[in-house]
Amino acid sequence: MVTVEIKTKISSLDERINAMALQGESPLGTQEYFVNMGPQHPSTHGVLRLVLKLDGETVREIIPVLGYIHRGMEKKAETLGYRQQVHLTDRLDYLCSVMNNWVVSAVVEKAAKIEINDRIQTIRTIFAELQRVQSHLLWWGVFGMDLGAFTPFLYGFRDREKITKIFEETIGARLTMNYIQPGGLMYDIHPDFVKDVKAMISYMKPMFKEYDELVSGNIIIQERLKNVGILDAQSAVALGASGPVLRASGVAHDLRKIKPYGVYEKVDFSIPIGTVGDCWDRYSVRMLEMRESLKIIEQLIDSIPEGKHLTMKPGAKIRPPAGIYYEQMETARGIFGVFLHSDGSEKPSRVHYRTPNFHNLWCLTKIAPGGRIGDLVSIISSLDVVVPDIDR
Amino acid sequence: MKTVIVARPGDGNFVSRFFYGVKSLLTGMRVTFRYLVHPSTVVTQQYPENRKTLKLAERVRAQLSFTFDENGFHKCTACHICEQQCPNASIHVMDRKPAGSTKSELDTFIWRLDSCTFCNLCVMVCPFQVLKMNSNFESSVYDQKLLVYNLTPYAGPASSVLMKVADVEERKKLIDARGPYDGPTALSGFPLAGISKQVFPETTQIGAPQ
Amino acid sequence: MTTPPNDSTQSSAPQSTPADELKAIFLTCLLDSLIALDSGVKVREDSSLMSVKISESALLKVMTLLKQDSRFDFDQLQFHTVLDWPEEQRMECLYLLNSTKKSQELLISVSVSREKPQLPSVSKLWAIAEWQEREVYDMFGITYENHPDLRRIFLDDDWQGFPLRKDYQDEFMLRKPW
Amino acid sequence: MSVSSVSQDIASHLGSAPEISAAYFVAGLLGTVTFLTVMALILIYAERKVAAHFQCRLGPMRVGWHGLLQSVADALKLILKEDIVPYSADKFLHALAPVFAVVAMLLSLIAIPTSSRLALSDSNIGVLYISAVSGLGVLGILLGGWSSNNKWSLLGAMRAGAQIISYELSATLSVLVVIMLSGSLKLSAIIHSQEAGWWIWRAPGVGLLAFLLFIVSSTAEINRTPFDLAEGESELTAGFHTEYSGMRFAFFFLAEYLNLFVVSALGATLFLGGWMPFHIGNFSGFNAAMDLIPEFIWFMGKTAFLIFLSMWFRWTFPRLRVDQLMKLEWKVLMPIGFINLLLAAMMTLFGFYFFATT
Repeated sequence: MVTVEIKTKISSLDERINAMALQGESPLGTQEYFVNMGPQHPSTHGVLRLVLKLDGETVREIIPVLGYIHRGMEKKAETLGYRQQVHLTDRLDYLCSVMNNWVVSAVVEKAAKIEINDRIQTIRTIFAELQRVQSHLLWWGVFGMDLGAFTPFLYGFRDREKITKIFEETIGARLTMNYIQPGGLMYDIHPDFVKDVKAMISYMKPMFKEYDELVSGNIIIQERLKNVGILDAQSAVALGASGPVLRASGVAHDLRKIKPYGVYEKVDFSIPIGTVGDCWDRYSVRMLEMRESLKIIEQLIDSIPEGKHLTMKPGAKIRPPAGIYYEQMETARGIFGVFLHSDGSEKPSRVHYRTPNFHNLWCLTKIAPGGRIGDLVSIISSLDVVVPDIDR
Repeated sequence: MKTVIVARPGDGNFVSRFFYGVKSLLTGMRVTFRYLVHPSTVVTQQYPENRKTLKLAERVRAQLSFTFDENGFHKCTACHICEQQCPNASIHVMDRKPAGSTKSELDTFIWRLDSCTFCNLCVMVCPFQVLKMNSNFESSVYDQKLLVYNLTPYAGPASSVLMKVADVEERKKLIDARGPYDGPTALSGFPLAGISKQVFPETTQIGAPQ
Repeated sequence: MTTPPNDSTQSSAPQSTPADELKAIFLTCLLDSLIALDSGVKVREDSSLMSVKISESALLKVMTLLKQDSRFDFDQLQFHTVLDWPEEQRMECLYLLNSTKKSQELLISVSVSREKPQLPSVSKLWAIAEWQEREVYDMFGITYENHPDLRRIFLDDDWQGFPLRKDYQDEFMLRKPW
Repeated sequence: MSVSSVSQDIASHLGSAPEISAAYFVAGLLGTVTFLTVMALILIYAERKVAAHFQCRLGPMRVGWHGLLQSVADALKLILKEDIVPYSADKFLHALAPVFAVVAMLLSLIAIPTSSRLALSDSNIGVLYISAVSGLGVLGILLGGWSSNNKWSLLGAMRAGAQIISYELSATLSVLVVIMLSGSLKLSAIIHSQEAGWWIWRAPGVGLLAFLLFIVSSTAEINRTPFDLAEGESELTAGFHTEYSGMRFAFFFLAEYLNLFVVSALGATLFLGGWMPFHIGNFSGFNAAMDLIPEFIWFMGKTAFLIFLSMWFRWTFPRLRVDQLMKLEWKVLMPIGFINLLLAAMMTLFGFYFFATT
């Protein structure tokens, strides 16, 4: 292979924007123009900034500008011990905090060779699936709101509250859980946990029909989502998408099946996949995933094995041997991985988070051009980005 | 791998789509109408009015607090484990050595709510179960300085030491009252001004700029 | 230079599961193909992942092979990050490759000097590398040849220094008091 | 309202001197403005309460009994708020735009008769006048969006302009049906023509279709969900009034709800018989019983029903996309409107509608 001699030019955002030439005058005398979408825009879900090149209503090019909520998590992680790592990940994808906790705990357990029992694994799985439903419910509500229907937002939050109540009872927190610890769980489950989860499942099941009546079946929703933002299977893989975004494109890639962790091997569930990879597929994949998650919880909730909820002393020192460790799991938004480099001391020498939203957002720049502003909003919403997870 | 392929809305011809559309709109309206005519489905809680009936789960983490025994003494031995486990440096255990004693005892237990992330690690690691999280979540104030709490009303040894002293008057001599923490506090940045002299050695000086 | 890659794996064959054996076969096959491209290929031992050290000059060739050869078919770049070794005056760039078809993972590690780190960009092979390389540039200051749009991704354009390097100092850094 | 309108009414009955009549007119106008402002406040309160109960919430509960005074409190807040004008905005037009929006609505309302004796101005060309004057409202929106010197505002304004002008067509087509059936542009005459039965069902099929067309296109004309593209909050932050605050924002808000009221009142007048009580053919006993309910209540009741319908739409449906909006108008509503108009013309020609003899 011939090495090309061109040296890298390091540019700034201004240079990048100026380099996007505005296409010349059309016969009508119109011209393309730039608009800043965000960082304070209602549908960029936080502090994501998109520099849009528009032609009337049509989006021509998108430059995402990241970093408005960059907190230097990876640097901070180097100053903290292995036990304290966990609570940092609550603040990445705050809607999947339990799942994020699990990944960090799993990688620390792998590094320090901490054994955990079946009870812990089962409870972790149940919580992860509860969190998946909870996260998708919030997404569903916000999705409705982004498309202009405000009512699903409140229905979504109302039903999400049922799960949040369960979390509050067992964990004591509603958003930043810090529940799963290296070596087990912070608390054992609440005595009412099983009862409450069952009540939640029997409440949720009829609700899906209502969601379908209110949103999925609605002609306006269908027309706005169908064939919008198509991401085909090949580019979804190439662009590094994961989670529901990848599966909606027709790639059956789910770590829960491919490399089962927790007790996913023992339960029977199926992976919803799409065919076209448009917003509608991403929408329906998530809607079906919620039902599948409830199925998983139903299978596990009656047979939580007995055992301790923490296999080591909460204050015990963790000193993994030097080396590289990596663990990844399927969160509600895709693959969340934690890369850990230990030098044998009490603190990791390097931590890197492979976050799903960073990769999924990248798809936006490829699929949104050509659509309207309204399409852009539904695409961002269907990718389900959580900005702190992108910026870290 | 077991997979399900998601359903896609029918393409249909224009007329059938049109009538499907009208029907779907009416179905949606039926859902919302059902909620309108059933006031029992309202889930709103009117917060300040329902304070008396508001029940939070017992594990809710909203404020760090001390547990005291029936005599009003705590069991803290100023072992600093919670301080070391705190990922945000929100806890400052200030200890003192009474004259003629080699064992240090708790002087002031400072907890900074403004930098706490409620990770609960301090509660988990406390060897004497002194710390606990309570559900008193109404802690907003107008001045950030007021978010620096002193959790103990007195400075003195742990209850195990105190209770060995039989005489009540003698016991009282061992402890000194401590009010709310009123030491100087930096509003931003780290460490707390004022405390740093006592607790933090020079090594805590912020690294020199590049 | 070329270490026999999987002595240990083969010696412990009786205890290993079929999956482990497959992995060993895969690694042998992989190393055979890589040695043809780069004589400095080594297996990185202290890793929970299957990981291979290659030399800087062979990076693009190796990556192209791994992406395009149907035996390996690594169609996703999971992450790209760097380990900083200030004492050894080098930085170790890590690429985690993932194959969605074969559900196989491979960590590629390349060492570059700390003074003027430069690597060829792999964004032609995996589009997502464009952002991952921007992040690494932002945090570690490694520049990439032929990168389409190399600029800082999270920090301001006029930020001084590269924060994730071990010797980075800054007045806002949190230091624990003990 | 009643005081002013009654005074005007009396003046016209007495046939008094023109200067006295002018004084009455001014008084009437002021009274109408006050009434409408109160009306808008009530509507805002109603919208919030209805929306809340659609969404399993309680809505405003704190100011007054069940939040009755909430909109008053909001209005006071908006009056007291600092009025921020962007540095590079066109100051004069920026200030003028909200006034345009409100005045257009106020003007169109004076033509609507609220009972057989209460009408501020029962013009010969009432329907034409209303559709002409309410079209001025879009000028306020366009001015506001353009003068703010904000791209989002401009986008919203341009969307609103295109949308209102397009949907004006099908709205007018559906109104034409009623004009054709009743044979008059005068609103009181239209109401009187519905003595035997409201047009929505008196003209079989045609009336209902025209009513549905009117509902859809008027919802689009007043920029309410599912046609709220001009201010679509998730797309354009706030659309044409992004750069407005305080009193001027309140004016836009007021105009929006007045608009809702005007459109619903017009719909009630044209299709539901306005202040005309519910009559069934020649059942004189039933009709007499219905006549006992005051005409004003009938009018307000019908208007309230249409307003509720609009709120129901708003809190159930998502928003259309901008190209779908245009497609709906030009490919669906317009053809249907034309066919409907043709049917209505034939119906009128052959006298083929219910109770034609009465």
